[in-house]
Amino acid sequence: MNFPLLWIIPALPLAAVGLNLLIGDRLGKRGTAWLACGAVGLAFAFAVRAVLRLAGLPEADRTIVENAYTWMRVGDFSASVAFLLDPLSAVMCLVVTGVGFLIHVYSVGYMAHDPSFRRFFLYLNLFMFAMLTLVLADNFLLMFVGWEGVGLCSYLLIGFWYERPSAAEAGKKAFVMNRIGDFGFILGMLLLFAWAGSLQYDRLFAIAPHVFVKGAAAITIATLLLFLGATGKSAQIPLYTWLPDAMEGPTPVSALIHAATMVTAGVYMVARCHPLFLLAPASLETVAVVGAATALFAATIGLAQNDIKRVLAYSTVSQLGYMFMACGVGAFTAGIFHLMTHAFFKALLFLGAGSVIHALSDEQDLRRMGGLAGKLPWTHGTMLVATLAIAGIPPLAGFFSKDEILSRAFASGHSGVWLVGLVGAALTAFYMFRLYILAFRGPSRLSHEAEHHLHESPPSMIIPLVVLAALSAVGGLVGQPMQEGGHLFERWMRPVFEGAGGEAAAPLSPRTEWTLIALSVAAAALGIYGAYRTYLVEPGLAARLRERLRAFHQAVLHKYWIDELYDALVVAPVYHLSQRLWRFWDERIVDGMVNGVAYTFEGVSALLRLFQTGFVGTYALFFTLGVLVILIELGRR
Amino acid sequence: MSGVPFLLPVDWWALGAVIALSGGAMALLLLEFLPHGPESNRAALVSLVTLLAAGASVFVVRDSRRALFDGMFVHDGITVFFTFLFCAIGILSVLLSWDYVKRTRINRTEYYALLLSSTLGMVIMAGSNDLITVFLGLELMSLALYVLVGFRRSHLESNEASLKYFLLGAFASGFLLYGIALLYGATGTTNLQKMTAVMSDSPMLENPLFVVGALLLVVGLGFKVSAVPFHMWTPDAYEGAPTSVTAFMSAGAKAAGFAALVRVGLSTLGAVRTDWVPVLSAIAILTMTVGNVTALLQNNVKRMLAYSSIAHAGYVLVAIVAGGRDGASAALFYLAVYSLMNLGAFGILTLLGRGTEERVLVSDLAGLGFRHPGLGIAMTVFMLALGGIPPTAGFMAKVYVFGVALKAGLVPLVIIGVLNSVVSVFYYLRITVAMYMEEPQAEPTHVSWAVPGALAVLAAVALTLWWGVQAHALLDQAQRSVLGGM
Amino acid sequence: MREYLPVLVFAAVAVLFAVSTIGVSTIIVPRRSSARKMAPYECGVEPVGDARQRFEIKFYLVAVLFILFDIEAVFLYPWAVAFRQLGLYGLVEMGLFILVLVVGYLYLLFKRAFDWN
Amino acid sequence: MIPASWSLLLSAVVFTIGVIGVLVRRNAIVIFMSVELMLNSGNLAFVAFARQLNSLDGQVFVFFVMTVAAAEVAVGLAIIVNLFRLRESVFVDEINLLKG
Repeated sequence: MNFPLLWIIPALPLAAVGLNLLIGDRLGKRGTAWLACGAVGLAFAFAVRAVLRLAGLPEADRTIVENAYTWMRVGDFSASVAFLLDPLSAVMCLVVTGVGFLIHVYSVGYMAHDPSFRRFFLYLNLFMFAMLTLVLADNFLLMFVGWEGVGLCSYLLIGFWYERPSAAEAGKKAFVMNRIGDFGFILGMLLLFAWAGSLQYDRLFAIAPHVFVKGAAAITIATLLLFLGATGKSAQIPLYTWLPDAMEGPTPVSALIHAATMVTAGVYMVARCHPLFLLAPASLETVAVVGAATALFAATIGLAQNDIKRVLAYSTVSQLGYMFMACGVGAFTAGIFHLMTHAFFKALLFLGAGSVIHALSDEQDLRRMGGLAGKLPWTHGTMLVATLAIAGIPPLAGFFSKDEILSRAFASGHSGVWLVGLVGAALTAFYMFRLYILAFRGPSRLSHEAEHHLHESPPSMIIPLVVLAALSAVGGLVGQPMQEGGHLFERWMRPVFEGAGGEAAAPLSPRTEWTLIALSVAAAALGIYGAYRTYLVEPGLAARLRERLRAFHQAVLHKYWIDELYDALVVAPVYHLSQRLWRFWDERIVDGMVNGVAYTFEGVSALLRLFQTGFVGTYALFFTLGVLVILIELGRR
Repeated sequence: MSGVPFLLPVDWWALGAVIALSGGAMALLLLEFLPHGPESNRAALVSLVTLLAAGASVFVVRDSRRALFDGMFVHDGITVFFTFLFCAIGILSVLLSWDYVKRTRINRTEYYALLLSSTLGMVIMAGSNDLITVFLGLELMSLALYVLVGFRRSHLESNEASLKYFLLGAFASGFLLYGIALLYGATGTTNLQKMTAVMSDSPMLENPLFVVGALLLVVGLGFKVSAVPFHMWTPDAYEGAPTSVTAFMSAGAKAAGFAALVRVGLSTLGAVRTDWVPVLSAIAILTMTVGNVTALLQNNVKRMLAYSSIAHAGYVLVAIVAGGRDGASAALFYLAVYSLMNLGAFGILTLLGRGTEERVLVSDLAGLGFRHPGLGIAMTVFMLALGGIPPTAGFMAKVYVFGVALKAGLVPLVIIGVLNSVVSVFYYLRITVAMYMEEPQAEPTHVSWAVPGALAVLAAVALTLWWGVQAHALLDQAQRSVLGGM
Repeated sequence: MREYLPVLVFAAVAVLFAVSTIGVSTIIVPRRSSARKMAPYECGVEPVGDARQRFEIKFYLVAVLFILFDIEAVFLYPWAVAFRQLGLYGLVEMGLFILVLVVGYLYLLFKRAFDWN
Repeated sequence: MIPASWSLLLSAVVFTIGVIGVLVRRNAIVIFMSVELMLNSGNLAFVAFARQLNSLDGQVFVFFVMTVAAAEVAVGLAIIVNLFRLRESVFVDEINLLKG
């Protein structure tokens, strides 16, 4: 076959959905599992095949467009189901199908005892279909189809255990925030269409420089609206609070949708639209600042969360901030690189957390864990790899991608952004090791009940963990810094981002580069050391601190005085700040704002209902007034 | 006229729908007196055959163009498109009514006779090229609907709904008639073609008779399509009417009103478009916003969908404001899609409940998605389509309408439209959430399954999805219809 | 004055018709009086008592049916005036018009709308 | 001869009276009569214009409007009578089961 059969990649999960609907009740659990995993696995195989074919093309021609079906064509407006495979969508496609496949396999074990097993895989496959459509689309309209589809599935899966009121509530919240984002996305899309006359990427990007002056208000507005869409989907300030709440969904869902794939759709979209964003420097700057702010902000809040999944959720928000930061400074390659590595280690972290939760009979509170290292050896080992990777310890994957973002930010002259990123990196290391230590080290704080049922997870859950751990460990090697002509990943991406401004920034001297690397490793090490001191060597230090402050003399004389000073000056304030930020900012301001919008609409709705009195006289009166008003208006003219 | 002793053969076919529908209605009136029981299917069958015959006869001459009766009635693309649409709406409504009227004990021959008369009125409205015929068609449609709305005579709500609809409808007719009178006075004719010709000779913008007349005409038609602020009858009438009638009128009456507006917009008003854009834009904005926002807090699904239908009228108005052939074809496209998904949604409501009880509160839908998966999926499809979420036809319809409006430079209108469609998803999804994520509080709602009703819903689902992925087929049709207009 | 002769003839016929019908009916009518027949208004209205009494709904029905059929006669006049120009076409059209009316009439007849009780 | 503008003015006055009648009266029958007034003011305007323009169209239109009005009466009275049977009242300010 000569053509790459792109359409079959999203079609496979869709077919599985159809089969599941039609004959799912006759298949039984085992059959359903095979069907769902098989479809995604096959999709992965097709994706690999297509990417290999793509790699076989000369660098300049690495774009495959496949028009599967013309939706409608009206004059110069055409909408078609066309798929695009270029290095960018290839990476996304591989990540989505690959990580997706592993998570599907994992879910077979994780959801084994759930009565809604079939419904779960139905939604999951539907999600894969939508996500692949989003990633492979060759125009905005089709991307929007996927965009809405993943949103819908996310909503369905957050509320999967709808008997819990909190789950239903969380689903609603996610929905509201995503709608606000969607509003931006649709509007941006329509404006682009109105001004540039096309929604197809290549045509749009080709026309854009001729239609828009660089920095013009029009393109700035359009890109900012698109970015609003991205903040909704990718949980950035100000639309991020839905993501931590989304942890009400089953853990594999958190891993797949709310860590590895769907939430990165916003980053993908910004990267995909880089020709437009490059025309609007102000928008790009906004992306960088919002990304940096979110990265730091979410990291701070992550310091004090006690629910294992919520820590990971804030961490995801923070890491997504890094990706936007990269895009904002023009380092799109670095952003996508981090997207990929993050997909590996964050999926692993969530699956590991899921394994812990599974082992502890649904316990999620870090305060009731501890000392699990020996009891869950596989989970522990893989989690440790992931934690090191996200903390940015070389040579694990997270190190390469995060370091690249930071150095690019520095190189492009955004030293403020760089500094924020560096502090964020230290905080990341801190809270991740806090999580690791509280869960796996120290004395066991398990309830008797949980202790009794403690067990390592089944192989169907462990194998994906191991595979992901391997990827987290070596996945970054495709992007070793300081190579002649750019590293492997960069060379792969070059056809897409060629000519992107930030990519061409003057390379740093090796000395500066080494200094930056050293600094970021130092930041990570500092964070790890802090966590180690606070939670392992002196457990309960933070809690005891307040009593001790009264007897400051004694504290000074104490042999660990330096630790306590550190604690008093850094850890305790940060801890309190973190708590306060979470309670005040998240729950009052952000949620308040979103609720405020909802209340406003409801208020207006209630008001409008008052007009509807049920009396014919009122209706006739409004009718007549309407006529009179229009009459006067026409008469004035 | 003596030169045309009889109509030409093609003219007979072109009038086929009108002839068939009048014949069917009259036959039903007489059939009432042949013996039949309360469970008789005869009337429904006769109406079905009539509607099929009407559609088929138009199909025969779908490509011919004719002016009939001295130019009062035209047979052109728009007429053909709408006649098909009205026959389809009629057929689906008959199928939905089939068992609904039996269980609510209103299975009378007159019900179907009125349904056919009303459809006849719609067809006449769509084909009329003269304000006299517009008025007659509109009244024929409306008078039958007033009675249909109040068809559950012993039911307080039904009667109240029909009273309100009737009084306000007659009130609006008064405005419409006076508007036509003024237009006649200003231009000396009631024929739309001649009127346009007169206007091109002497601009009428300064003539107060013309301006006021045109305004009153728009108001009268605006009432039928429930444009704000002439919409207030809509929720009450829709809620009180028998659900099958609500389904029929929400699709048919609205489409008929817009058919007339499209025709007027393409000819008479089209010539003075620029002066109307601000006014019509304001009406469109109000219509979308008031409809959607008021729907947010409704607990009765019928009432919620009534407000939603107001909002959809707003979207169509956006297409009308955009004007021209593009605007007209967008309006046609949107109306066809809208009719389908709305009929489907109301159609599902006709299946709910046992005997004469009505189970149309949002809470009545709780858990329905699991107890009746087919029904749940169908309702979800309609809600997604109404909310404009891909890949349903509702999405393509919105995209096209907004695209056309953008091309016409109506950016603020589009922004408000998009914002509105975002808001609307909240209440549409509320229904889905109730079906899939809530447990019934009281006795679960009984579903009165019936083959014809289920068939109608199935057809609506299939077409909603089909036109979602195969949008260009319908769109081509809409465009060719407008191009073939006279 | 000759042109006024038809008027005279017409007046004479009218008077003759009126007188003869009343005269013939006084001669041949059977006389069986009842209380209701002796009332000033023979249509069911009470002549004494509160004027704001309720009418029987049947009156409305008759009145409405009368208006409906009466108004249709209006269409016969223009047709009659232009009968020669319209020719067969007009005749067929009017036939259809009457047909519709007849269907309505039959409906009412079968519905027993014309039965007073 | 009376100028057409006078008849037109009269028709406008009658129309306004009709509208005001609909707005201020509470008896459904009286409201309906006011609506009939509006329709007849339209008729008056048609006749006036027809005379002014020397065209028959307007007068023909009046026939149709009268027919429609008669049909409207039939339907309207039926609805109002049914209303009275159910509620023993024809006052529209007592009827608001459906609202909000």
